[in-house]
Amino acid sequence: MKLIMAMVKPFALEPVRLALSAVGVEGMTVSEVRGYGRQKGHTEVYRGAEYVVAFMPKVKIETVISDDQVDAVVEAIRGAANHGKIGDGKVFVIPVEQAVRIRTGETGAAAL
Amino acid sequence: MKLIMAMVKPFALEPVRLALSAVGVEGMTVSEVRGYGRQKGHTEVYRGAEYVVAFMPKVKIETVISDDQVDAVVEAIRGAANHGKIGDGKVFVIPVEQAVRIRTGETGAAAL
Amino acid sequence: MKLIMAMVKPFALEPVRLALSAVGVEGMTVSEVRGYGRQKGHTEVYRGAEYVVAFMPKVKIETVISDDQVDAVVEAIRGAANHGKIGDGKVFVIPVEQAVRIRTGETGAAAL
Amino acid sequence: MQVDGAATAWILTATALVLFMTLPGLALFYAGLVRVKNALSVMMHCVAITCLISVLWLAVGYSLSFSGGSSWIGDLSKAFLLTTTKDSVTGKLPETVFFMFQMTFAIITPALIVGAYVERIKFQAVLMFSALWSLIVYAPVCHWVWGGGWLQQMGVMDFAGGLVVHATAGVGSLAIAVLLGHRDGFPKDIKPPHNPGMTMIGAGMLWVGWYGFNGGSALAADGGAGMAITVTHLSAATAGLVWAGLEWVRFGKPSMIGMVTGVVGGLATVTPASGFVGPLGGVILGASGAVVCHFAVEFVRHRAKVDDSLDVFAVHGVGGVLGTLLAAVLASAALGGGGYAANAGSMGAQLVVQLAGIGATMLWSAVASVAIVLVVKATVGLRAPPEHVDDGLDLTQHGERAFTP
Amino acid sequence: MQVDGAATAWILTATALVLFMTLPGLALFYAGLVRVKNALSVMMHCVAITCLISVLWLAVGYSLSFSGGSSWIGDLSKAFLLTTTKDSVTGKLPETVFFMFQMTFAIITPALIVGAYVERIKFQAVLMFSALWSLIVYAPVCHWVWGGGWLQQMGVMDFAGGLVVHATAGVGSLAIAVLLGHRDGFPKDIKPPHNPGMTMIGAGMLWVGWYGFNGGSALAADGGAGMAITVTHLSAATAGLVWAGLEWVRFGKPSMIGMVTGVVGGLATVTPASGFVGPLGGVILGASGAVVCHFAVEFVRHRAKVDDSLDVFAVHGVGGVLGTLLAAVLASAALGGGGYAANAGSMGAQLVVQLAGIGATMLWSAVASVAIVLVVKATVGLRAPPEHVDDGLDLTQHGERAFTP
Amino acid sequence: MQVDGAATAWILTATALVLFMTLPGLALFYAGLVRVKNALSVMMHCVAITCLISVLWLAVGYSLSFSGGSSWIGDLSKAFLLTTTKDSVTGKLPETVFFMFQMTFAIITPALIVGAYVERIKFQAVLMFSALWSLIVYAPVCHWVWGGGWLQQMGVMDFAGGLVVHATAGVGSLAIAVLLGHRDGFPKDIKPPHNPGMTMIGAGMLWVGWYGFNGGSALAADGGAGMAITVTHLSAATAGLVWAGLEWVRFGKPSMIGMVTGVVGGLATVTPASGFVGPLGGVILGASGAVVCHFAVEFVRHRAKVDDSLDVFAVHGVGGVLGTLLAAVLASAALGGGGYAANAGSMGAQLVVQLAGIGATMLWSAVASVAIVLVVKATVGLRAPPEHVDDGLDLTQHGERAFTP
Ligand SMILES: Nc1ncnc2c1ncn2[C@@H]1O[C@H](COP(=O)(O)OP(=O)(O)O)[C@@H](O)[C@H]1O
Ligand SMILES: Nc1ncnc2c1ncn2[C@@H]1O[C@H](COP(=O)(O)OP(=O)(O)O)[C@@H](O)[C@H]1O
Ligand SMILES: Nc1ncnc2c1ncn2[C@@H]1O[C@H](COP(=O)(O)OP(=O)(O)O)[C@@H](O)[C@H]1O
Repeated sequence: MKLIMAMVKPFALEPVRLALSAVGVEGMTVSEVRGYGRQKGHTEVYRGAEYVVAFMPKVKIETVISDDQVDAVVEAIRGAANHGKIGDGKVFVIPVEQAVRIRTGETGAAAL
Repeated sequence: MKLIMAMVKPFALEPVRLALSAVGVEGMTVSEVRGYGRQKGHTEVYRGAEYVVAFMPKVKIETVISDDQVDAVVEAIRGAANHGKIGDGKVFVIPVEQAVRIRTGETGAAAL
Repeated sequence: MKLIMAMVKPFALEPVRLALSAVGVEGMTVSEVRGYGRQKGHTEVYRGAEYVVAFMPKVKIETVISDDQVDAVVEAIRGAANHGKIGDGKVFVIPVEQAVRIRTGETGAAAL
Repeated sequence: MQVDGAATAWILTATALVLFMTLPGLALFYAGLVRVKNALSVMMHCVAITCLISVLWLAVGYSLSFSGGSSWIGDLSKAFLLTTTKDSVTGKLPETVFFMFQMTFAIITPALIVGAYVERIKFQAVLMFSALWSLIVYAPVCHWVWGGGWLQQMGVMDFAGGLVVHATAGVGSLAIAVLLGHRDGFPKDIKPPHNPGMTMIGAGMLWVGWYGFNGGSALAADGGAGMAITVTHLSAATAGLVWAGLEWVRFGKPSMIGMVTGVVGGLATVTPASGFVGPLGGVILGASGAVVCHFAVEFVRHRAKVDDSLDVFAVHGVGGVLGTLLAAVLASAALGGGGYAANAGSMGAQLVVQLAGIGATMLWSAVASVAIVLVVKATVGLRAPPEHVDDGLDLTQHGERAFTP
Repeated sequence: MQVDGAATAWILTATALVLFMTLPGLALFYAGLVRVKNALSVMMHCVAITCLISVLWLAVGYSLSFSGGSSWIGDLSKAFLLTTTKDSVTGKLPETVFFMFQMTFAIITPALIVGAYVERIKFQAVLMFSALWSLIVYAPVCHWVWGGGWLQQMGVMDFAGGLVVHATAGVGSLAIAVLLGHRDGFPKDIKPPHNPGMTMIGAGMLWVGWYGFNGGSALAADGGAGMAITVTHLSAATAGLVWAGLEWVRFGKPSMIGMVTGVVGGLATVTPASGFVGPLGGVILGASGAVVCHFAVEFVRHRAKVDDSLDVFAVHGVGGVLGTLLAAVLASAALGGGGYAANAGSMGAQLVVQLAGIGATMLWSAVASVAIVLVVKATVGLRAPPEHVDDGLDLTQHGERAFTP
Repeated sequence: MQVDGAATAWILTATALVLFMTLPGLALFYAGLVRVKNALSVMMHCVAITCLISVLWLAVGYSLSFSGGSSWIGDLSKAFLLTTTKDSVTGKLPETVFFMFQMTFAIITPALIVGAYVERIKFQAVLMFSALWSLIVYAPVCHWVWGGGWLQQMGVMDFAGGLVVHATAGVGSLAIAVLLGHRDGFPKDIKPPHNPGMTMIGAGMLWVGWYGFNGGSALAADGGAGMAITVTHLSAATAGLVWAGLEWVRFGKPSMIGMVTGVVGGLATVTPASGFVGPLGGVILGASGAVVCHFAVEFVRHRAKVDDSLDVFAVHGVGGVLGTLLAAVLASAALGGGGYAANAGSMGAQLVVQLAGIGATMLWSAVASVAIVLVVKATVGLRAPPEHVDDGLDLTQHGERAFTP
């Protein structure tokens, strides 16, 4: 199993969710985060003073999937979140050793 | 070492924290997240319009533990967060290569 | 590649960001979290009643880097976030199998 | 005529109350209903309209509305208040007090329209539309109904702005909503109100401020003002209950947003009638306003498929028109009302006058609003670019964010 | 009698101020103190009570309180205000203004009780309890003290509602808190206020609105109203300092929640006395109110172990009773007060009357509140199901969430 | 003299409005501009100052300001209002009403200074500084200008507090900001306002409340009050537009924070002049106030490098002084103003008097404020320890947090 961790622009969340559903991903967890990368943040001006805001609002999507889904999932995320603009985000793949469904105690792929 | 990442219902946080303490877990990190799984979200109606809210509020608990604690920890979380209801959540186990305590520089199990 | 996950005090975010930039880290993601460890939380008193607040506000910094950067990065974080005080935080190192830049499709180190 | 100190004291207060309705009342009411990325832009619209219309009101708006002039529009004899001093008197009030009280109405009317175009409009368009609309729609209609114009001469009953405020704003909202186009994802994939608590605070302020709006329209501190706030309050309360009840029956749960929407619908509905009806009239206005506006919201959204995003037409426009009609019925002395204008005389005759008022107001508002929107579109442009909409108007149009951790 | 325009202007304003205390004042004050998952439900309680009680007040509440009737309760001669017109007069005011001013008191009293049952009650129970309570507890006590009833005949001193508002609400809170049961985890594992800033905004609004509450109770725009707001303000300010000081000494830090709780305690305490005492009386009322309420909070929670969740009894009930007693002392002309009612005459005699008022009010409130709660429990039910409590009342009872990112 | 009921009704209201400016208005305006970890501490400062100054005002502040005394300071004949009753009269008002109205000015003046020292001050220092400052700076200057003192005898024009409120607070802010030192990271690495929406709500409340501030300063419900709120409003509106326009031109985007800062700057600027000028005077005051304050903000921050964190000097101090000067020009009857004080007589003579007033007020405020800050520093200490600053004043000084999930 793998944890797919994707940071995308907030308005890309809905398209990504739909794309993931379409490739059979049935669970995911989302958090509001702030990110920094090529897109370097920006400057806000309040009362004439410049404030360097290093981080841009992003959404982090985490979904644990079985090994054979990895390519499809990464492709689905790319397809839905890619606007060809700096700051569109990244996808990371992290190994997962076990998954357990709290309610039933099911483990492994059955728990996803 | 393993990172235990559990998504549970918000009101289960306190019981899980106590259960983890009881099995000797001494550190953890919690974030407010939104989740999606078997429990498909819900529909909210404002002024007669239906809004599909795909995600339910969840709490993500992350704790890094030593390898030999894994079973006890997963069991503790299950015990505290299981209400036999859809949406009770999941636990994932992810390998961790190193842990460092910032204050002292201790590493490995000593840093947990 | 590794995912460096560091939980630090909120006011340490800015120094850590600068320290990471200095060692060549070009992307990171930050979330507001609550943590629990040696620093056990605290008691708040409202209208004479004690409320045990188990968790302290922390910032979680996640950055995926290449393997050879690990030591430098951990050192940079320690240097910037260490105040010799309980609750200064921890750094965890987690293996990452793949990274993809959504915009370009670049993978691996090129995507970081 | 002699200034009446008590009336002055109350209208000074009422003026503060009506300003309070816009800032921060309406700003909060509306901001809570949009997504967080556009919350500040909505507030900014309300503040900017307040500033802009105030200065325009001084320059020409007040004069066009309330100077003698013709039956159709005032003249410029009161422009910039050049001839008004501390000692100028209008009715029982210092003219400055009357000027200010009326100004707060001139402010809130275009501010109501903000609800139609949130989350996708260019800021320039807000400014240009509001300024033109205030002069071309609000000032003439105000003159017709309250400034000695033809509708007033016919004896139209509009105590505090069913026509002047709510019907004009409602129709203007429909016009700009249609021409601007809907929000992305409308009607199926839009997001719920980001902060209903904010909307509640705003609704509470609107309710309190409406005492000044309707009670102040008596232009005196007397039983007329007392009866106006009584019927106003009862309409609001009844409408809140009815709207929540409808939700309970239809959707299984009464929501807070629903209840406060009902309250605002009840307030809009009672407005034109608030000086003419009795307490039970207030209850009837509230109940009917809640039912009619409740279904109007769904009609506009699901049938007409117009994205008048925060339901300005369905709540204010429909409520204001309904109240203007019902005023002619409930004013009947037999029903506890205060009776009819001398030059109308009977319920039937009054109804005809009211219909004329409604027709003329809506027609003029529609024609002129469409024209104004087209001019704005052709000049500064109407819709913010898609990237601005995606990233939110707060950051892209104003460089600010609603919350920084 | 002739209507007094100045009094009318001020009471119109005072009415707006007291409505403002409930909406959005009290709604914010309370919502900030609960967990975020129940914040909207608390606001909803306040809005719904406002709507419901307003309509009931028109129907029968006002008539039961203020029509002639017996010493125990009014009759239905003023039901639905059927005989009230613009020109009806009560004292120096248009009757509609008196009706509305008193209505805002009738609204806020059951709304105060919201603090007792937050985070676990069914919405149906809120509605049914508040409606019955308003008619069975509030209306009679209001009649006894202000409507010409037996306590007024005895010369009881309750200027703005120490008995009528605070004692009744306090005792009602205790009753429903006991019968409803405590929040899960009480007293050890409950969560801190989710948004103290919200509570501060509410407290500020309550403070400002209380000028209308106590100052308006003079029913005139004169030195009596001026002295009432003076002592009211000084009591609030003193109580805020004293409460924060107690926290500083006892817990090492003065908290904002503590200071504003003190302010509200001082306001409740001064209320019954606010028309009878001088400035130093206000200071004394504030200081004693802060000390007594401060320890009463802990007594109720830790000794009596009653989960009157937001301390309605300890702050409002205890403060109101204390102020009612102290009024009899501080009204003494020797202490700068305004002297005694003719039919009491001396401090001792007045104290006896005050004690009678307190005893009767608390006894009736207790008996009737318990009975009402039992009826509610037996019919619509009292406590929300555990899953609703777990997931929060906002989502489960109203289908809404306080914040959507 | 006879009490004027209408004036009393209006000043009761105005008193509520000015209290509302501080609580919750200013508390929100300021709290939105700091980081979230210090938001409650700012609110706490405002609440604590309100409580503390109220009690001090009763004790000696009012007497030092408004009892006979010398040209320099009042005496203690009115201390604790021992000789004031319901029936005492000041001008056309009950003395209690005058006392309360003036008290709200005494409260907001040191509360304005909060903006200078946010995010780093010890709470003890806030209390001690504010108390001493109120007695040593505010009371004497108030006596000079409004209490029959030497500036009033010279005929200085300060209708509602350009000198008494804004110049004193501005200079006091500069003094404490310099001696306290800047926030960590100033000027390059400071964080943006955490919640601009909160600041907007506060600004809206300040605007509405300012009707009471300036309109109430007429101490009557008449055309003078009407003209005062007219010019006040127009100055605010104009200044909002001008400030936003400057931002649009200079930085590419008009911000909401910018527009409401302009509004507040316009309000501060018009304050001293608001009883003397005509509507166009209001527009001129607003426009000039916005331009001058806008650049003053940058001057203080970037040139003088003083961390007067929320720009109290640049907005209030500079605005108040500018308005005090312009009052002497725009009061000219030729320019639509109300003419000059008898003992000044001409624009030139008046300008000299105004300059004397400005010089004396600023000098005394500077000298005394510095002395007070040094005493505070030497006794309870000024700056919170670095760990407190790092972790935020909310948690470390008050044990509270702005939000608990
Ligand atoms: N190395 C990294 N580790 C963790 N998160 C990253 C990393 N690089 C980028 N991110 C996340 O991805 C987001 C987009 O990255 P950015 O470099 O701006 O986009 P792009 O690659 O499309 O130009 C960032 O805001 C951050 O949240
Ligand atoms: N595959 C997954 N990857 C990441 N998070 C998941 C995944 N599946 C579920 N979750 C998280 O767990 C929560 C509960 O999942 P759900 O399927 O609703 O519960 P249950 O398994 O108890 O029916 C979700 O809301 C989501 O936050
Ligand atoms: N085992 C752990 N797993 C996950 N997060 C942890 C763990 N231990 C500590 N943390 C995080 O690190 C923060 C600091 O830990 P703490 O033990 O208080 O600090 P220190 O090690 O400096 O004394 C915690 O608040 C928590 O967010």
